[in-house]
Order: sequence, then structure tokens, then C-alpha cells
Amino acid sequence: MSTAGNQKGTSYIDAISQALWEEMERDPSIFIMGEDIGIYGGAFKVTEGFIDHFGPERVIDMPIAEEAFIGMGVGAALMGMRPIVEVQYADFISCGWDQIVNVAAKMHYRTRDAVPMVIRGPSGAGLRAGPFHSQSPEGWFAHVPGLKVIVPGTPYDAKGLLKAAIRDDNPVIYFEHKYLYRRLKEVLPTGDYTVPISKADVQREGDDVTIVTYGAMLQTALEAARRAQEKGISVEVVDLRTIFPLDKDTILNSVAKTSKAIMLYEDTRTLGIGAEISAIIAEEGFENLDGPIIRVSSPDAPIPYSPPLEDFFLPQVDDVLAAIDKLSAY
Amino acid sequence: MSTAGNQKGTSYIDAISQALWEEMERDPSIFIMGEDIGIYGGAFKVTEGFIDHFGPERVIDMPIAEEAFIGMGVGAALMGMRPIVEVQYADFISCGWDQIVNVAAKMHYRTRDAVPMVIRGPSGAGLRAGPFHSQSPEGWFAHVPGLKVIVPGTPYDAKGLLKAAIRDDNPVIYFEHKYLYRRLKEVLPTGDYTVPISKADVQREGDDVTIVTYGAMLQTALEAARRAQEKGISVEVVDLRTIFPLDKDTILNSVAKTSKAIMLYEDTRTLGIGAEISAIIAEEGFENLDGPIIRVSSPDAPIPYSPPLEDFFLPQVDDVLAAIDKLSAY
Amino acid sequence: MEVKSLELNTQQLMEIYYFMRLGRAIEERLELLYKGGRLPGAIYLGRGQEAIEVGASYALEPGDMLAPTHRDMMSQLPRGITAKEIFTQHYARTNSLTRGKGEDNYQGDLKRGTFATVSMLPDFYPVAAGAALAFKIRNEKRVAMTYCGEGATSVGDWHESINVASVLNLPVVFIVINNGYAYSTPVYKEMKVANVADRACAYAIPGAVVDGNDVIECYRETKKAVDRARDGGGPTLIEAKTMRMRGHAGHDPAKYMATEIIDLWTRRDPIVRFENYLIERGLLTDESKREIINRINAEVEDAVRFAEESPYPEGKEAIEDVYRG
Amino acid sequence: MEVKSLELNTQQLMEIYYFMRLGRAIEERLELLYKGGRLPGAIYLGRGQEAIEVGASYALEPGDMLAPTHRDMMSQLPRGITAKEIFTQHYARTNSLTRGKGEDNYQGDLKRGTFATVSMLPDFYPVAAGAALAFKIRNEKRVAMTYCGEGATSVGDWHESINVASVLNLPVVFIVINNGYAYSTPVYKEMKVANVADRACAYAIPGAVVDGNDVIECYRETKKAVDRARDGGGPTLIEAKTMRMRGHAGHDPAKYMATEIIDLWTRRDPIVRFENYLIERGLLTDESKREIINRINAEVEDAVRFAEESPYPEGKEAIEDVYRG
Ligand SMILES: Cc1ncc(C[n+]2csc(CCOP(=O)(O)OP(=O)(O)O)c2C)c(N)n1
Ligand SMILES: Cc1ncc(C[n+]2csc(CCOP(=O)(O)OP(=O)(O)O)c2C)c(N)n1
Ligand SMILES: [Mg+2]
Ligand SMILES: [Mg+2]
Repeated sequence: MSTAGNQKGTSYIDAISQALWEEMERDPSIFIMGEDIGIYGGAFKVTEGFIDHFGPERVIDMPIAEEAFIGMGVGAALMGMRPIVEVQYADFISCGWDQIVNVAAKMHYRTRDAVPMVIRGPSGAGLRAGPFHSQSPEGWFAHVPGLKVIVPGTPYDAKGLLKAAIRDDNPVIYFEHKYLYRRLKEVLPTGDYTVPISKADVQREGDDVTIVTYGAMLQTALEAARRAQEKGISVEVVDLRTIFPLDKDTILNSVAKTSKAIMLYEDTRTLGIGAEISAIIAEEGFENLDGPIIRVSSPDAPIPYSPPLEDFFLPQVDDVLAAIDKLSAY
Repeated sequence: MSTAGNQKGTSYIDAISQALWEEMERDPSIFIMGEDIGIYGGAFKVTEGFIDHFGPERVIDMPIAEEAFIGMGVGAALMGMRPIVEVQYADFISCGWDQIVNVAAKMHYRTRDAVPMVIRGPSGAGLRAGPFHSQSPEGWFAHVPGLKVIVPGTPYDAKGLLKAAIRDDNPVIYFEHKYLYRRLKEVLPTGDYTVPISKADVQREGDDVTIVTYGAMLQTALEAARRAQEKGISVEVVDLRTIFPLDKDTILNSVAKTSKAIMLYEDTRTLGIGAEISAIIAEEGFENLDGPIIRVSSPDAPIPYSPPLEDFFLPQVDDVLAAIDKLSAY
Repeated sequence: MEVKSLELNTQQLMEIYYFMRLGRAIEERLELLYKGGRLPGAIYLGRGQEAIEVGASYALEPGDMLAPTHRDMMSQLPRGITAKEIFTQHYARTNSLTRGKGEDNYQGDLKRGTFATVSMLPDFYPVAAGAALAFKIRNEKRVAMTYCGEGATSVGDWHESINVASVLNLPVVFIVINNGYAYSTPVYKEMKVANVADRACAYAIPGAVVDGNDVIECYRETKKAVDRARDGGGPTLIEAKTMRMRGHAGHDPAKYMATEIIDLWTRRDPIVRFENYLIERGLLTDESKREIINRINAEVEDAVRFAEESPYPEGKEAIEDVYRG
Repeated sequence: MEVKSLELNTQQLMEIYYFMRLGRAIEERLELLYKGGRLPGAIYLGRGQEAIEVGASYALEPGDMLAPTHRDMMSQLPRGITAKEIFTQHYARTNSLTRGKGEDNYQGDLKRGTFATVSMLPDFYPVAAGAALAFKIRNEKRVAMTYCGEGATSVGDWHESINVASVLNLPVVFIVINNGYAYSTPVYKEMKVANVADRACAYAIPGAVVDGNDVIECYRETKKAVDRARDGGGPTLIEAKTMRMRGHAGHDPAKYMATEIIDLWTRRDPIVRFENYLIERGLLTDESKREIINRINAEVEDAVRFAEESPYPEGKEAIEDVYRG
């Protein structure tokens, strides 16, 4: 994974902290709960200093009880609060699964009551953290109608999308790619801004091939695009940003232009979000296709710990270049 | 959903009971645990009479504690037993999610220790049972490397696949479509047989269009195929049977023949298993395609209770016929 | 806000009686309708549990929140849920509180202070704790109350939510209706502890066992807990001992239950007991009782007719309201 | 099978001493390596917990099963896990027990009676109960034991598994190491109950508090529980009171912990205490101690060298072994 780019400005993790801080300043109904988020400031220090400023009523340390405090988020949201739940690692969101899919996601459908709530946590691999601290669980949640699922790929989007998520009246799952936390920086606007949910972003324009990606793989895609350009291949890179509900139009428009599509995702292959986008293109963009839709993803396996294993496991720039080459033959 | 077909013979639910019974007779290391499975014989009576025959040591009533007894299944399996866990409704498997995805699924990868274990329960809609007793959760589990996921569509397969699942050395999720329980009958072989896991089945041969489906939707597909035949369109129906890991060859061979593909599934649209198959075809079968790959599925919504809502929600024969018509225009 | 006292006045006693009788009448009608194949869904009857269903919930005030579970339809009556709403819900009609989306007893109305629960047990224990957390954060003197059966106490959510509520000292009252069975499973196969309420010691919160068939006791003990919660005293666990007088759901003949037990508890019928109490105090006569029952029966018949005449939702509504906005 | 007695003989005492010292030495080395940036992963040190880590686990017999959690590497030493295995695991080498797939302390070996745990807390409480269930079904006189921290007792799995084990009377011993903190969270923010062991009353099983820094007491109380489990007496909950002497993990300087507390517990060092015990009984001298420590240090250095010289797995192994067969 490459993280070249603008190394001045606000880091991805600071962008997240800023979004939380500014939103909490703006709206007193927002509060955060999670493990070790108070005095400790969170496992990754996203909420460092928050408890001093906002007080322990709005920055609430929780016992280890994901099911309970996610369900409590729903209860508080129904009472008019806007809870933000931090899961210490995205991997542990599995411990609150039932409350998310059966309570939070299905509430509005049954009762028309809004559940304005964000569940956020650090996801993704690349840090030698092994099978239980490296997962990309977004694919599961993108298969849960009633949820919105966001995985930002840049500091700008991280901040703007988190603000939008907090202001949204639905339960939103927001995964922060922890590999990007301190590796990616960007100069951010000084004023308040949001980034619309369910809107993809063309991060790089191109004519020959479309890469649809998101999260940390955006950097991989951009690096592959740069390298392909050296060979004269013009690659368009679409960053999904929101992976559910999807922005079909941006994807289909890009494929209409390039006629060739690569799905790049860090999640495991089968039923990772790239599968859905392939299916959408194969149904709604079929007429425009000049070649197969190639998926470059992690394999169907847990995420291993050892560096050579993890490197093999994760999609690399060369894998993307190989896919580009293959498509160029069509 | 139509369930015409052979109405003599063994019902789908009895086929399941038989598989359990015969396997327990065969192998003393097999035991069943779940809620109300003992004297009561299970919510759907799958294990009726089992406790009298096999005793309470092998037919174990559990408190309501899905996380615990699924995790206990892993522990017992690692100690050389072959546990079968019944979840009362497939919907409640969400309450044991963490143990399945983090403990059961990742065990062999980390330690090379086998986890021979089956988790089974009644899934699927059509019975006016509302959002919490009608779910098709298989899509989530098909996104968990390390698991095998089976949803049989016929009594023959239900029995043969359950036997294969019990004999398999991996954790297997086995969903029984409860709409089929007493509606589908078939004359079964008298002797012992298994149906191979990860092998799809061409339930009906045809030349013009391929429908890839599984579970209760198999009946919908067959009915649509019959009706299409009346219009002179020859439809091939592929029953996946195992939805993870998939049998790519059978699917790709069928599409190579027909050049047109419809994905029919009861699960919700986004990232239902049809998305994965579309993606596979769009990548590996692209050269053979003469038209878009159409998905006919439930919409991205919870499953509603009221009959007109549920009927609208579920894919109907007419929806499949419309897709066939659309593809025939290519 | 006028807060109910520990002592119930005549009007309150008669209101409680009305809710118990109304609950019983609705359930008897549901049972008939179910057996006649008139309901698309299932029924989970709380017959015999009227005292705790109504008595505990009656201790709440406007603005408080109730989170019942599958068998606790009757607990919603004091919150203002009506017979018409209950029948339109079971009949899956468009004018039900869930517009045909939700089933059985899974309805609610936030404005009237009651949640629409889900099947997964006991998922609304955390949700109720979350409502209580909102009250605490906002410094509101409101209380959340949640019910579940003794079977649901085996589930992890039960433990997690009570522990968190204890640590955060939340204004929430946890009611457990111990009705002897979880589906077909008798209590001794669910837990080894003698009383669910003894589990309060695991959270350092007060625990109380009440006679679940004595509506006055159910009310009083709950009222104390509600008051304590409102006054910042934190959560309480209340176990009501009673008996499930029907099968788990409409389809279950409950052959696993000894008839002696049913007979015994029939003699402890909470409605009959409460009637005797009212009669002793001169608050009820045979005649006034008949009058009340007749009025209730008419109300129920009216509600059934209303539900049967109500339209189904249109199919396409199946894909509406998945999201807000 | 020769079963260990409640009274430890000299050889056993010296074996325990060896394991405690070995554990300490391995951890000190891991800490150095971590700070030197030589390990790809994280470290969770149990320094100060040697008494309960070794004492409880030592009460198991061959054939029994141990399910530790993230901080309990030392509990695996009496099961036969070696220094070499621990370092190759941390170094993510191909010859580790997980062949580079698993991280940190998440290793095990069924044949030697210890599971490879996962991070999710306390997911191996149910797994241990399941092992015990297998023993019970097969009528084997084997016992399962599982560890977790006091923080993990807030999780639903903890409650569910102890309750089921109680109902089914399974041969399983539940150890909770109460080391004062869950990551940065002090006990009073995790639970209001004075002792985790008091929670045993919620399951009608025996509960015991032990001095987690007294290895003899840890062994004896656990041994009684193991014997009871083996004899069909069902599960026991044991709480060991101790203190986490390092940050939660290698990256955590634990500024939230008062130095006074650390100083206090440093004076209670379980190894020093046990050494005094051994010296009083004439089982240890300055000289023999030095000899043991030297031998252990050499063993550890050897293991580190072995790990560093061991090859990494090949990349393509990343997709192997997802399934059996
Ligand atoms: C987590 C979960 N598992 C299984 C079920 C299926 N189920 C519905 S009600 C019930 C029994 C509940 O018993 P109890 O909590 O005592 O309540 P009661 O039905 O007696 O009122 C079961 C097992 C469920 N609803 N939730
Ligand atoms: C379900 C779950 N949530 C969160 C975590 C992250 N986490 C790892 S260790 C830890 C603290 C555990 O405290 P305790 O159980 O007391 O054990 P100790 O670390 O003190 O040994 C936390 C919160 C986890 N492992 N599992
Ligand atoms: Mg009950
Ligand atoms: Mg601790």
C-alpha cells in the first residue's frame, strides 16, 4: 500500500477528531461512548482531550460490552440524542452484531422513528496486527438494509463524511482505515463542511480503464494509475467513500466512458463490495463493457499476522497493474 | 413461491430429521444442542423423538445463549466431538455471530485444528412471520472465509447435504428453508447417501437462458422455466445448493452454453449471493455473455409482516419471466 | 407532573382493574381469532401475568419509557396503546402502529412512552438502558423500564446491560417475569439460582421478588424502584413469580406442562384475586363487574371489527421507510 | 494418571518456581525486543501475575484443557509451551505454533492441553465450557480451565457460558484475574460489585477470592476447584486479586495508573514472595537461585536466537489452511 500524496496539512486521524469535536461543539445532543475514550483518549487517541472539554457526561467510558452499549445507542437516539459509539477496533463490532442488524437497522422501517447514530472504529490491515485487529468488516454491513456504511479514503472525506454521518438520521457505520491514520495528510478547509453520503468521487480522471475502490486501497489505485500513465494507459479512479447505499451513477458513468472496469478492495473476495459493483455494472452497464470486470481483492482467508503473509494477502500495486495490462489487451 | 412437484415421498423436513438420526446412529461423537430440542422436539419438530432414542447427553436442551452454545460447539469439536447446533430460527444466529466469525471460522487457519461442526436452523420468508422470523442470513456467512454455507432446495439435497455437512471437518452453516419444510416432498433413496458440498446441480437443462438460484427460489425458477418453455424459451436452472465456497465451474459452463444469465435469490439485493455470481460471470465468463446479467431478488429492506407487503417483497415467478423476456430481446 | 403515590386511590385501582380485564379480553379474542385462522402471524399470550404486566407498567409516569417483550402486550395498555392498535397490528393492516411492517406484539409509540420491541431476547434491555442514559445526560427526571422473561436472563445482553446500568447508575427498572418456562424449557434447565432477583447481587443493585399474581404488590415494589431510579438511586431488578397459562405461542399445546401446575395457578388467577380485593373494599360488585366486562367486550369487538375492516398496506410500501429522509 | 495433591512436594515447588521465573524472563525479553522494534506485533505483559498464571494452570493434569486469554502466556508454560514457541510466535516465524498466522500470545496446542485463544473477550469461556461438555458426554475425568481479566466479565459471553456450565454441571474452572484495570479503565468503572467472585451467586456455583500474588494459595484454591470439577461437582469461579504492573500493551505507558499503586504492588512481587517461602523452607539459596536464573536466561537467549534465525513463512501460505481437507 502506498501513501504518497500531500504530506502537509491535517492527518486522517486528526480530521476525524476535528469532525467529532466540531460536531460536539455544534450540537449538545451528541455524545460519545466506548472503551477507554475518556481520560485515555481512545486506543488510537481519537478523543484525546475530549473529556476535559466536554465532560464525562458526553464522553462516556464503557465497560467491555459492545452489545449493550450499541443497543444503548439506539435507545438514546430514540430519545432524541445523537450518540456516537466507538468500537475499539472494527473487529470487535462483531460482538455487537445483533443489536446493529436487528435493532438499529430495522427500527425506522417498523416504526418510522429515526435512529441518528454513528458507530465508528478503526478497520483495515497493513499493520501486522493479525486476524483480530485487521479486519475490514464493511462487506457484512453493506448487506444490512437500514444501515449506511462509510469508509473514507482521504482526510478531507474522513472529516466531511463523519460530519454528514453524525447529522444523518439513520444508523451509520463508519470505518476509519487505521493504516491511513497518521500516514495520510491533506490541507483541509478551515470552515465547516460536509461530504454527501452515498456520493462517490472521481479521484483521478482517465479514459482507458476505471478502477472502483475505497479506503486505503485508494492510494494503491492512485499509485497504479500513475504507473500505468507512464505506459500511456489513462486510468480513472473512482473512490466510493460510501459503500452502502451505493452511488451507482458515478460508477456507471465512468464505465460508460472507459468501457473497462477493475474492482479493487481490501476486504476478502467473495461478497466484498466489489462483487456488488461488478454485478451492478454487469446488469446496468453491460452495453458499455469492452472486457471482463476484474476484481483485485484480498483472498478468501482470515488476515495473517506475519509480514510476508500479510503482504501476500493484501492487494498490491503490481496486482492492479497486472489487471490493467490484462484489460488493455481487450 | 410455487412448490409444485413430486408430492409423494419424504418431506424436506423429514429428510433433515432422517439425516440427523442416521448420522447420530452411525457416529457416537455426534450430538445436538439447542433450545427446546429435547422433549419438545424443536420449534419445528425436527428432533422429535430424538431424546428418547439418543438420550439427554446427545440431545441437549440449552438455555437461551446462542453465543455460549455456539462457542461450546467449537470447544467440543476441538475435543473430537461433532456437534450440531440448532438455532431456533436462522434469525437468531445473529446472536451468536461473534463466535462463528471469529472463533469457529478462523480456528483451522491459525492452528490447523479441525472444527467439525454444523450450525443449522430454519431460514427464509413466505410464512408471514415478519422481520425477525423470516430472514435469509446466508449472504453474511458466505462472506466469512473458513465457513461453508449450505441452503438446500430439495428433500434429496437436504438429506444428502446435511450428512455431508456433518461429516465435513469444517464449521458448516446449514440453513433449512422453512417454507419448504412440509410443502416439498420427494422419494428418497433408501440407503445412505451424501451430496457433495460445493457442487451445484443443473436441475433443469436448457439452451437459451441460465437461472442461477438456490433454496426456496429453486421452485420459483422451475415454475418460471416451465412457463417460459410454453413461449418456446428454453431455460436452464442451476441450483447452487452450497453457496460458499461456490461451484464456479457448473455456473460458468451453463452460461457458456446459454450466454444469458439471471441470478434469482430471496436474500436482499445488495451483496446477496447473486452479486457474487454475477461478478464471477462478469470476470470469468464475460466472453460468453450475450446480454446483461440480471438479478431478481428481494429488495434492500427488512422483511415485512403483512401479506401484501411480503408478497411484494419476495421475488415472484412473474418477476423471473420479465427478466427472461428482457434477456430474450438480446 | 403529578406522580403516582405508593397508595393507589379508587380511581387508580379501577383503572388498573380495567387494564387487566381489557388485557385478558384482548388476549381471549386473539386466541379465538388465531385458532380460527384469522391472523396471519403468531400469538404469545400473557394470560395469568396481568398483575405484573399492568401493575409494573402502571407505576410509570407520562414521559417515562417502557420496553416490553414478546409476551407483554398488556404492559402497553397503561401507556395508552389501544385495543384497536393491537388488533390492527395482529391483522397486519396499514393503520397499525407499524403499518403492517411489524408483527404480533412488536408495536410501540415513543410519544406515549413505549418502544416497539424485536424478537431477539432481551435486546431492549440495552435499549431501555440507553433511554435512561439519555435522561441522565439531559438531567431529566424520567425513568425507563424494561421487561423480559426469566429465559431471557440467560442471554449476554441481559448481563451486559444491567452491569452497565449499574456502573453508570442509570434510572432504569429491570423487570423479569418468571413464568416457569422459556418456550418448553422449565426454569431449572435455564438456571440453577433459586431466584432471578438474586442475580442483583452480581451488579450491586437492589433486587426484589414479588408475587407476580398480586397486582398491588407488583405495583408497589415497582413504584419504589421507579421512584428510586427517578431520584438518582440507579437501577433495580424485580422478579415477578408467576406462571405461563398457555403454550409458548398459539401453535404450542404445551403438553410438557403438568396439568396440576396449571390448575394450581388457575386458582391463583390475578384477576380473580384483585376482584376479591376490590369487592372486599366495596369498590366492585357483581353488577359493576358485569358492567365493566360488558363495556370491555364491546370495546374489543369494536376493535376487532375495526381491524377486519381496515385495509392492508399496498405491496409497494414494502420498500418504503427503510431510511429516514 | 497421577493426580497432583493439594500439598506440593519439593520437586513441584521448584517446578512452579521455574515456570514463574521463566515467564518473567520471557516477558522481560519480549519487552526489550518490543521497545527495540524487533517484533512485528504487540505485547501484553502479565508481569506481577506470575502466581495466578502459573499457580492455577499448574493445578491441571495432562489431558485437561486450558483456555487462556491475551495476557496469559505464562499460564501456558506448565502445559508445556516452550520459550522457543513463544518467541517464534511473536517473531511471526514459520515454525511457530500458528505458522505465522496468529499473533502475540494467541498460540496453543491441543495435544498438550492448551487452546489458541482469540482477541474477542472472553470468547474462550464458551469454548472451554464446550470442551468440558465433551468430557462430560464421553464420561472422561478431564477438566477445562479458562482465564480472563475482570474487564472481560462485563461481556455477555462471560455470563452465558458460566450459566450454561452451571446448568449442565460441567467440569470447568473459571478463573478471573482481577488486575485492577481493563486497558485504561479502573475496576470501579467496570462493575460496582466488590468482588468478581461474588458473581458466583448468580449461578449458584462456588466462588472464591484468592490472593493473586500468592502462588501457593492460587494453586490450592484452584486445585480444589479442579478436583471438584473432576469429581462431578461442576464449575467454580475463582477471582485472583492482583495488579497489572505494566501498561495494557507495549505501546501504553499507563500514565493513568498512580505510581504509588505500582510501588505498593512491586513490594508484593509474587516471585519475591515465593522465593522467601522457598528460602525459609531451605529449598532455595542465593546460589541456587542464581543458578536457576542463569539457566533460564540462557534458555531465553537461546530461544530468542532460535526465533531470530527462523525463517518467515512464504507469502503464498497466506491462502493455505483456510479449510481442513
Ligand atoms: C436470542 C433469542 N433466542 C431465541 C429466541 C426464541 N424464543 C422466543 S421466546 C423464547 C422463550 C423465552 O422465554 P422467557 O424469556 O422466559 O419468556 P416467556 O416466553 O416465558 O415470556 C425463545 C427461546 C429469541 N426470541 N431470542
Ligand atoms: C469484546 C472485546 N472488546 C474489546 C476488546 C479490546 N480489549 C483488549 S484487552 C481489553 C481490556 C481487557 O481487560 P481485562 O479483561 O481486565 O484483562 P487485562 O487486559 O487486564 O488482562 C480490551 C478492552 C476485546 N479484546 N474484546
Ligand atoms: Mg418464561
Ligand atoms: Mg484487567
